[in-house]
Amino acid sequence: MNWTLALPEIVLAVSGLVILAAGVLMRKEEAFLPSATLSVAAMIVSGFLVTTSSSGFGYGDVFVVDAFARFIKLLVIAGGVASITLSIGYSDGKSALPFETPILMLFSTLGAMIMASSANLMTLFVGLELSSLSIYILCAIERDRVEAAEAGLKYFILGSLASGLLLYGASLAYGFAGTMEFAPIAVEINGAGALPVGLVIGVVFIVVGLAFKLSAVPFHMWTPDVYQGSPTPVTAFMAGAPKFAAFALILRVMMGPFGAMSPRWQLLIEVISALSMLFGALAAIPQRDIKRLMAYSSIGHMGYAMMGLAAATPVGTRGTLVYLTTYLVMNVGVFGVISAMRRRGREVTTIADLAGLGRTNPAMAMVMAICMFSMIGVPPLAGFFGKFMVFGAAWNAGLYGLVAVGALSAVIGAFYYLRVVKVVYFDASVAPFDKPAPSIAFVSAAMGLATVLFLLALGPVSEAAGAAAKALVG
Amino acid sequence: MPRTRLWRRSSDVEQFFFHTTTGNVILLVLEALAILVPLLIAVAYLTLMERKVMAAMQMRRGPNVNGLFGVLQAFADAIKMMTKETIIPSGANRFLFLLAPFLTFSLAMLAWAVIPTGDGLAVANINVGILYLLAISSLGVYGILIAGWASNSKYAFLGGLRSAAQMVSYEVSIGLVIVSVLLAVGSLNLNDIILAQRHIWFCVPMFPMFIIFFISALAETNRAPFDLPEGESELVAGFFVEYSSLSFGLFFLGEYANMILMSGMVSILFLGGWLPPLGIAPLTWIPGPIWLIAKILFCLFVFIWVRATFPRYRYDQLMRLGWKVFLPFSLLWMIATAGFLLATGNLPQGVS
Amino acid sequence: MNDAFAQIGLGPFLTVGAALLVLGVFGIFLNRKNIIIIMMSMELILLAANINLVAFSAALGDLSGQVLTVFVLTIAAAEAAIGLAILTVYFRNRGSIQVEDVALMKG
Amino acid sequence: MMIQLVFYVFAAVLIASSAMVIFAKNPVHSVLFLILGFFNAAGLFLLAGAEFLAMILVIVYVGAVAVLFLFVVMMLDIDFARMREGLQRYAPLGAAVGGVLFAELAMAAAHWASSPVMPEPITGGLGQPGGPMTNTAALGTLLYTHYILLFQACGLVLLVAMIGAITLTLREKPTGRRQVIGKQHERMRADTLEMLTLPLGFGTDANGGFLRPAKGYYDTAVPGSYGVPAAPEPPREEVRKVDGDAP
Repeated sequence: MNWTLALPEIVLAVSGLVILAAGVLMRKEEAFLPSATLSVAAMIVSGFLVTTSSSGFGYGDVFVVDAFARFIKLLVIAGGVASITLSIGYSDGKSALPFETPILMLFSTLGAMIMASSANLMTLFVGLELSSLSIYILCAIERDRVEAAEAGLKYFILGSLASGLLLYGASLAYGFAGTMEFAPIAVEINGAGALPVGLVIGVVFIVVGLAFKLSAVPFHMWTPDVYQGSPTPVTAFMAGAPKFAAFALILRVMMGPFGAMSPRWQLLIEVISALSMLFGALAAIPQRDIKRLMAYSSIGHMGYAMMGLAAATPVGTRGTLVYLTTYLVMNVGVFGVISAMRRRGREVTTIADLAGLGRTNPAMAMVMAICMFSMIGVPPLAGFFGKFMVFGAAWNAGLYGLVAVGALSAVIGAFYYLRVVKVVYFDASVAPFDKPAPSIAFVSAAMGLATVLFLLALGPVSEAAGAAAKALVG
Repeated sequence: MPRTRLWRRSSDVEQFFFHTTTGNVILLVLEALAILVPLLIAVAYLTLMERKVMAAMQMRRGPNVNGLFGVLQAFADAIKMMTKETIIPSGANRFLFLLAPFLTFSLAMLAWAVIPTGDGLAVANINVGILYLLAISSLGVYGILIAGWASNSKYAFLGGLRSAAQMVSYEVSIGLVIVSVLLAVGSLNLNDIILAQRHIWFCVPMFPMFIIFFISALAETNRAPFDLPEGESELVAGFFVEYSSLSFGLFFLGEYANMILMSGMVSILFLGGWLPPLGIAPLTWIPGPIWLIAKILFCLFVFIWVRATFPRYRYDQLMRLGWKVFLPFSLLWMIATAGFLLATGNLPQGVS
Repeated sequence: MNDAFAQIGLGPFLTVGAALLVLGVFGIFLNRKNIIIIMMSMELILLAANINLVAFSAALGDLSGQVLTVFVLTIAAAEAAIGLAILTVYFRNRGSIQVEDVALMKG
Repeated sequence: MMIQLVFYVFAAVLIASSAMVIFAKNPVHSVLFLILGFFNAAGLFLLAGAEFLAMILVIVYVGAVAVLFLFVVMMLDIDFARMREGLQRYAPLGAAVGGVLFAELAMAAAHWASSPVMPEPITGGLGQPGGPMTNTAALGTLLYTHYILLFQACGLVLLVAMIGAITLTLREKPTGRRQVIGKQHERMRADTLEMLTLPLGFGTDANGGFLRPAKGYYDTAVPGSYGVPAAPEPPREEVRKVDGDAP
């Protein structure tokens, strides 16, 4: 058995244990910074190991490493590193988070990595739970704030309902195929003529479970409240790592074992995608809280990313992966700015609080504006390329209706993104924010820059995404 | 699974008892009675034994009025208890209030189904016997928790919560101790566990585990020095403060039956069950059940001895002992056992 | 496949699983009383999946279903612990665990 | 026949008690019904030949998880009077949808069709020639070899649960004196207890009042915990000794 296949995961897990032990021995107030720094370091090391890891199946064929898994893992790690860095800046002063926060983020990232590498329904479930359980705790980690507790409770209830349904679906798929491994299931579904209704129900349940984690319409109810209530770095994390992993799973499951039945689920995915895009655009308009706005925005973005999946082609998968990369960059940028929104040590999160940021803090305003334009999909910025690729893939696959819905919701979405830019630059300024913590300033500046310069990285990224898509679809 | 041959079978009798449903049921009932009746008598006399032993340790005489040496004392107590009035507190949940003592009592009886009293001689000689015991003993918590809650009284409630937390905590270390024994045996069947001790009882190579198990058994049965749940000084009488008459009697009996059960577990896991101390002639003439009874009696004596000797633990000390001493130590010991067996190549392979 | 299972067959087991699933989902969506009931409904859903897995495992003569059940039992225990911890935190803040009270944030 | 009867009893009680979990008015009753349900589910597992899982279900679920539920239900001071509102008004609609879902699932269950081609089953040695292997041994063999990665990942899940439960709910109590166990054990009788011979006919006040034990009282507690100064205690006044003679 080639146990080195899971080396990045093992390194991450062991360093998580070590950091936890070290943190327990330290004094409570002083433990956060070391544990966050060490977690970031461990994740970077693990990221390097991911890039150098070999491909293949391991651990009784429950675990697979291929270009696709590596691509997703790197995205997940990048999201994790960014959120932990944000949490360093967020956690000074009054609203100190406990030192377990970065460790839980680390374990959640680990779970997401296991999900990305799953070649078996069991791996899928265990990875998903490791990733989600950590996030349930993270949502409520500011335990004296009622909103945080409520966010944690909501996410827990809906999330565990989703994983319960997913598990039930998995059990039905297992009953049909007699195995939990993806590859044999694919072979069997190819071979079977008429698919029994039990299997179809199972697949529907699995899709529902994963769509819950993606917060795609109609399984999005939890998103706005949870995004608003959780601490900002946790929200940034939630919008990143677990979504990429859930996407990885949905891609892997749909293109792999259930790929042969794509005509059956294609319509389902199309509907989910169209509804998510439209809902994300329309429901965001009346929002006044920036975190809530970002929640609806993420629902919309998941809809766009799903367009590539609905195409059910390698090009579509590549488009989805590039879209996710651009989403990571601009999303972290926005959350960097949101983390810096503090007045006299207290966090403020309404859009109105951003008024006049263009005068009081031009750099932050610039990052915000760049990310907002990128989210609309204005050409030289990152968001444009992602959108372009998924729209192209959907167009090529003949999903004209979906493309039309996508274009419509992009236009509607532009309205509320532009409103934020308007508030930032043209509204009368209110009191300036506190000086942002260095780590937050660094993350948001870096992400803003990356959004602008994404053009330079487009070649390698889309090449890697193409390789990943090829590894997945073959 | 083969039924043990208890008497010489004549063919008709065999046909009836072993091959017809009615016969099977009758046989099962008889087997159950063969265990339960002696058990109930044993429980009755355990109370007497406790009073006599404690009296001897405190240089008193103990009960000596009813019958010769007070042998009828147990029955006198029983009659007294039965003739008292059953009081159900107002606001109590009637059904649950009455269910709780019954639950405690019947669980203590149920567990005996798998205890082997001789080679393969058990009502049910099942593959996962030790897990069954663990499962039944982990249910004991409910009788107490329900009693505490259903009484609608704060002392009872506090006692119930304390007791539940205590039992759940000590179950962890009991589980780990059992795992280290199982590592050396390679089977979950109680009979196999005993047979594995033919050469040496496990209390010798695993002496620390033996001690931990015994102390955890004290805590698990809420016996002194861990009888906080019913600590008179703080909680009046803990979870059964509101009970009287027969329902109290059932609790009482259940508690003592649990003591016997725990002693039985200690004997089976560490003292070689029905095996004689040495496999030589005069000792092997004595039948297995007698050995088992002797070992159980010894353990019970230690139970009482401890009660007469040690002062009660404070609650935080109790929890500290369970979580910070026993748990890590038994975990370490388990790893060490596994490592030792693996290194010396003695790991039992697939014994069923 | 053991004798007892062969006599009963797969169908009845799956039906029990389905009934538990439906009851669990029903309990989550239509319960207006308190959140603990919702958490218990979740346990019912997981139990439904477990019964399915064990039944399939027996029918197929394949142990991987039972292995997944072991994992599910472990994870469900962890989930219950976390859920109840979050519930306790919520209760400390709000003083209630009514379902309709969980609506502080709107919009 | 007997087996079928046993199955239907278990199944019926399981489903009935699950329904009662949802419909019972008192949450404590709900938890107790949940326990009853798990018990019967364990019976079903036994019938399906999963003896290890049946026992684990009782030990883990009934013995630990349900106790947690009971603890929380009992300790949270829930307003039971408000609980009696019952189901929402959409209940009939929900019941109809649920009924349809159940009918579909039950139909799928009754006519369950597995794939015509099946990969080699993973048995972990159970039921293979060359030695009897119990269900437990076979499961263990699989868990520790084939599925070791997932087994370890489950360990991490439990660790995460532990971290979560502790960070979310543990609060350092301001009251409560913590002990230094080593010092507590080393303490001799003479350090804490002083035998005095007191004259008859005088109250405690006349003999200096009640006094804390002379030494060692604060030594055994963790400095800074309740009632114990953070700094080492200044030497205390000696207990006034009273002569044996009457004044």
